[in-house]
Amino acid sequence: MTHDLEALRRDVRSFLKAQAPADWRDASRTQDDFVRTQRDWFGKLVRGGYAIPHWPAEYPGGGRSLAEQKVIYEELARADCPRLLLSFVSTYHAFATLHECGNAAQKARYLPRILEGETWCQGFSEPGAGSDLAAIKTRAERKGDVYVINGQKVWSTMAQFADKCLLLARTASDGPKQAGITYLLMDMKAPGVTVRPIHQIQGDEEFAEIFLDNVEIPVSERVGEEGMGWAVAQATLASERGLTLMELSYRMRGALGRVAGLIRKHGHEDDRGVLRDFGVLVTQVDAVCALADQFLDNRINGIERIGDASIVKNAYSRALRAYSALGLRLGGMDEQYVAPITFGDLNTGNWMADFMNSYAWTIAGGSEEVQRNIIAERMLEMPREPKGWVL
Amino acid sequence: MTHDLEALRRDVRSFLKAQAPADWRDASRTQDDFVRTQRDWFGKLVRGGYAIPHWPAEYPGGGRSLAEQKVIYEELARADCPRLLLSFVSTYHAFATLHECGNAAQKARYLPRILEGETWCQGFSEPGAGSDLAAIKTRAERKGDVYVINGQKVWSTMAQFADKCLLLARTASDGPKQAGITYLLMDMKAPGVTVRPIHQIQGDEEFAEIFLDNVEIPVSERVGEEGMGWAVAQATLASERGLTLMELSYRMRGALGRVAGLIRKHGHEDDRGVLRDFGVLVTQVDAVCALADQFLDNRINGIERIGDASIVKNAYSRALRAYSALGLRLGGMDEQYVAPITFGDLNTGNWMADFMNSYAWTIAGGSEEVQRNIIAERMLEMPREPKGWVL
Amino acid sequence: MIERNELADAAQKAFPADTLSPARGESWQLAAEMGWLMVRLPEADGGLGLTREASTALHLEMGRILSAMPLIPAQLGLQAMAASHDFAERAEWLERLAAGEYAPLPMLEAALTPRPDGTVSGTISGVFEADMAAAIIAELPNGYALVPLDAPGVSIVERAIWDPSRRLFDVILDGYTPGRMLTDPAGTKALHDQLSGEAQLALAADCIGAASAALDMTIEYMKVRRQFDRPIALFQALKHRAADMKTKITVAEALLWKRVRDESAGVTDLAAAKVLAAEAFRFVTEEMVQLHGGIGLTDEHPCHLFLKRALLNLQLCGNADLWNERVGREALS
Amino acid sequence: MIERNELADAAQKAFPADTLSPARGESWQLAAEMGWLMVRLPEADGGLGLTREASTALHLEMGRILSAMPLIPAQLGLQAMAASHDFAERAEWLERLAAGEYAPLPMLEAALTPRPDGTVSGTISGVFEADMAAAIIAELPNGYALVPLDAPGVSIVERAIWDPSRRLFDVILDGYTPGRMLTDPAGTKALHDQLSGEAQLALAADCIGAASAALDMTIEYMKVRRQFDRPIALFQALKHRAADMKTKITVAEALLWKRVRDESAGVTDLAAAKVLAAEAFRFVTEEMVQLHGGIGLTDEHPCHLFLKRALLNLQLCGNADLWNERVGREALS
Repeated sequence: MTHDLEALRRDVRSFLKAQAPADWRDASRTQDDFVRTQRDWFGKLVRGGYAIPHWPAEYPGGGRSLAEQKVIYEELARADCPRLLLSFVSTYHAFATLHECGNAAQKARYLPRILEGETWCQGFSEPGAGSDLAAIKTRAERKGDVYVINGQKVWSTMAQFADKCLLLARTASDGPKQAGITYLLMDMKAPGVTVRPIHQIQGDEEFAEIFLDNVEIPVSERVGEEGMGWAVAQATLASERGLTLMELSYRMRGALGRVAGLIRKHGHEDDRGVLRDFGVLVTQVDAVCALADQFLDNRINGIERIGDASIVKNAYSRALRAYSALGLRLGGMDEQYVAPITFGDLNTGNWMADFMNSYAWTIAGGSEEVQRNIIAERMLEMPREPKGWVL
Repeated sequence: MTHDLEALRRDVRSFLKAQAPADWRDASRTQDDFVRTQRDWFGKLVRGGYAIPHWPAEYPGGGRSLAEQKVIYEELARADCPRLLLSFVSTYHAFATLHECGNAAQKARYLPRILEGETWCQGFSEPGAGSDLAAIKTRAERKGDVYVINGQKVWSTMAQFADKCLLLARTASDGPKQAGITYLLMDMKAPGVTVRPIHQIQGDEEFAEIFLDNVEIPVSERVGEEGMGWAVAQATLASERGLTLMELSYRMRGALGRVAGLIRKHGHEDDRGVLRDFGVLVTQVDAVCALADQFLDNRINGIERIGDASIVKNAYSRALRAYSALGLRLGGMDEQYVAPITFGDLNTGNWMADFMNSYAWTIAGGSEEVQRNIIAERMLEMPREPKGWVL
Repeated sequence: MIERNELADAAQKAFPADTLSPARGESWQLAAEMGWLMVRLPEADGGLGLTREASTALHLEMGRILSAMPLIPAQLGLQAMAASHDFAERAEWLERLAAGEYAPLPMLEAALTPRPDGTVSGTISGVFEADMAAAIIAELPNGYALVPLDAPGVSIVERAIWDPSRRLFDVILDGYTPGRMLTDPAGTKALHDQLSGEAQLALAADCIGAASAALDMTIEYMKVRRQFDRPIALFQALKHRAADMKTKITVAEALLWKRVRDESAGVTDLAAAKVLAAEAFRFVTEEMVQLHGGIGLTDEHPCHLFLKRALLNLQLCGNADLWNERVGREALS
Repeated sequence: MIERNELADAAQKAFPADTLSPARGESWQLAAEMGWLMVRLPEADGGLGLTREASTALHLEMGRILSAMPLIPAQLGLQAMAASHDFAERAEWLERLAAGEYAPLPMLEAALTPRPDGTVSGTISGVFEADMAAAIIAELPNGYALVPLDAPGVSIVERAIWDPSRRLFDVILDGYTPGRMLTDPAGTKALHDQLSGEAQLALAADCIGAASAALDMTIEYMKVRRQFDRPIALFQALKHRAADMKTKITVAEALLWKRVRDESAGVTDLAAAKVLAAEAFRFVTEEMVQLHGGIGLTDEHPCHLFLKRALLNLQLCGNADLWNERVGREALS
């Protein structure tokens, strides 16, 4: 087992040595360049057999154990390759949804296309719903063989480049809010779909809004039964198995050299306070790597506990904040001047951009507060507030 | 006005120069010595005319404006005299209660005795009630001309040395919990009163528990009507006009030299990190002094806002924590060995004792959380939780 | 106190809270009309002769609306001019500045090299809105000087900054021959200390005003924004964060006003007030972004304007690390 | 992993969580009977030959009950002895130590001066429970040595500490003539590094165990304690503090186990795990005191035992400032 993993590790390394793009940050200074770089790299990984290790063995490069997936992501982080952002929703969210809940026709139609580069986005969040996902308001009205959709989605990652969308819409509004939600596969080119990129405060455009104006979706594009979309959505959301946070933690560890570079650049090598602050950061990042490792090991060994994922998320997001805040502080006035950003990256060395980007991690995907509630209530078994005035 | 204040300041200074005890810390290494030092010092201040500046002019040394009181306390802090701990409840809480709500006989009987050194304690808090003062359970049962008291009080400052006690007890338990509370003046020598000092984790014994077993209090010792004690208690609690926090802030500023001493002792003069940390502390303490000043000035000018006091309290307690934590850190291993404590002092230079003592300030007199609620709800006008599940 | 409140009221009327970063040119004209450019100029020189408290009140109000006009560097420039009694063109320039011409003091350190031929070359950084300036007042190797921007060997170049509410330029000297000296070498140190202290107070006021506005906006948002079927202002954990924001601002503001009134405070004392105010501003804006959730991360919402101004203010005229170390060192001696 | 869990289970049975700091003598005897004194001793020497993971598990469990017995210094002493293959009395001493005699390694730096006559004078600090020790194993100027406490020129003096769960002594050398050397000068550095690293891991484990127990107690208390008509565990702001306590412990524990298993980790890497664990322990115990309210400030409640142990652990074998600086310096190079 361990032997096989080491063999895999050698294979991945030699693949990455030959194939990993060296100049991808320079080739990601605009959104268009970034998308091109992403598509190129995804294609290379598909051909190399490392793009979809979590898919079943019937797909080329699939059938890998979680332990093997971990090795692959460790090596991707170590080699400092581009993160697979553009294809993430396709290969994880869309795949898991279709694989677990889609019908045979849907699987046959869409899964192969993902490997050919068809990209998907997620139409879950809405303005006004925030962390309370079940509060969505977008309506889907059945008219013969189609659903007619009206509403608005937000925080849809890379929706402006997506071909398809995993859409949650409300087919009924009586009863508990989780009921009455239906899960649909939407063509992003369909009439009535308008996508508007969201300008982020650090200059990236990782997300978009989607406006839906009488968009028609054939009933055949529904996943699961009408009104049962909430359950399907759980499959979508559970598809990411902790690999991302491990990968990101290792990438941050690799990027500690950027902080060291600042210390040398500004001549702080003999400032004991700065050395201590750097030391604290190094230990914090090392610990987050250890935690992410342990989390995955526990999953591999089937001993994960409820709340573990929330701890990893909060620990990572705090470390990322600390990392970028120290860089911003040590960089001083230099960092206040605008410099080119790298699209889709978290540890770019553009410290203002990295600092502002770090907030996304305490807000997106369930805020820090929501994670704290999960840790307190589900892991530490502290009482939940009585129904009616509960978080 | 300003001229008069400066004249007062000169008078106080020359008084303190002649009378302030120089060796009071060495004379406060045990509780008994501390009490003796406190009594001596209070007597000197009474004779000097500076012990009760907030009392009416009919009492010697009384009739001072708040601005004048501020000058006196500034000078007491600057001269690093002992704090007036033992007589605090007598001269503030007991005085205000009797002055505002007591009858003529009670005033005539008790106020002069306070100047002669009779000390009072407060019997408000109870185990199980904590910050929720109205939740008290101690019972007072009327039997003819006396109330018979059963119950337990806790966190009563210096109760083991008190002659009299300001007692809250419950005469009725139906209706809202604030109703049914009666305010009584209890003789601490009465049969059935047992006092047990509380051993604090830093070695001080500033507080005590009071056990009440069929204690009889004459009805004539009731303040206000039966069941109206909650309103009387508000007079007690409002008696401290912000002078204490100003005095304590200035004392902490005076004690910054202790941190500087540690820096020199351990040879950190060239450690830029330590210098920065010290600088942050110095600014924090200076700012708390400025804040306490401003708070009193606003009171003097009649423009205090609801919540101001909570901000001062939280700011002071955080600064005190930061002060003692930095001392503890810089002191290193030395501080882990037990050294003599100074009873009744907050900035003693015994850093473990000071550090542990600093917690009392985030817990006692309404926890940090309670203050935050006041700031958020009353000052920032954020909504209060609906009745029934409210803090 | 009365003067301070009156100025604040007037400022709030002239620059209402709901318009952030109003157009630079119009703001400047309005400020000139209201006499703000000459607030600190002695009455003998035709100014209003008001105190530090008055200018602090104005800078605080201009912070509140994230003002785009360079009132702070302008006022520092005017003070430098007013203090330069031996400068031949003093009266003329005071009149021009009071009338609305702009001669700012740079807010960052310069890197200049004097040449044997008496010329100076290098870069003067931290000049706000230099494209509307007639001249700058800079500390050159041999003293403070008025440097007209149209003089030979002088050019300006904009340096794009993250903060969208202001614009920053470098002034490049390339073999510039200083004339128009405002100080002799002896007077330079005194003027430097005076201006440094004033700059710290002005920036601190900007921070406090902006932080207060950020808190107000955040609380309003929390009262309106609903999550899990109630306004987020009802969540105790979030309420407590608002209380801490208020506390930080109040503490920093108390120190600011105390130092403003303390004529004996040294540069380091005044810088301590700025550092505390800037750290409070930073804290408040970070919380602002968090408490706004996703929309705080989009440039359509003003959160980021506050955050970016806070982060730039932290760096102007010396950052927290520099001043905290000096505060510590002075308190040690 | 299995070995680690088995040891932890056994420890929890032998030392139940509800008895904090059980009597030193009985604990020691129990530990000796269970073979814990020889856990790390190679099987060839009659020990159990278990790994770092096993001893870490034990120290973690002993932290959980704020153990009063000096298992950590004893184990370090034993490891020093085991590593000293040229020491004539090695076999004899290993037997004695495995049987329950106590020869600790000091946990603080010594201040010793060698004299020209070959004697050594000075103070060896940080010797836990020296009154039950037959000897100590100390790093003298010319190498590690076994120093019997009844030897001429050797005396002990208790130094009262704040932490009531342990006792600390100085060993005073006054013209002591070292014999019984465990290392030659060449071997001293290697042994020093080995023991230093082991000490860091052991202390880190103590911190994690104790912090976990502190959190458990705090949560139980929060479920029971009522304020304003409901258990304080229902207040969101307080719940979130418990969640942060759990997070800090979990992060620090993850680093600890990773470093325990990483045979290539250097002393600084291991010390980093200790610093993080000790800071987590400190954080948790400060919160513990706060969340207990008033009773956390009385010495009748065990809160303060945890707090004081945390604060002492922070100082043993180098404090956070020292090691954070080294971590930073090494990461820079």
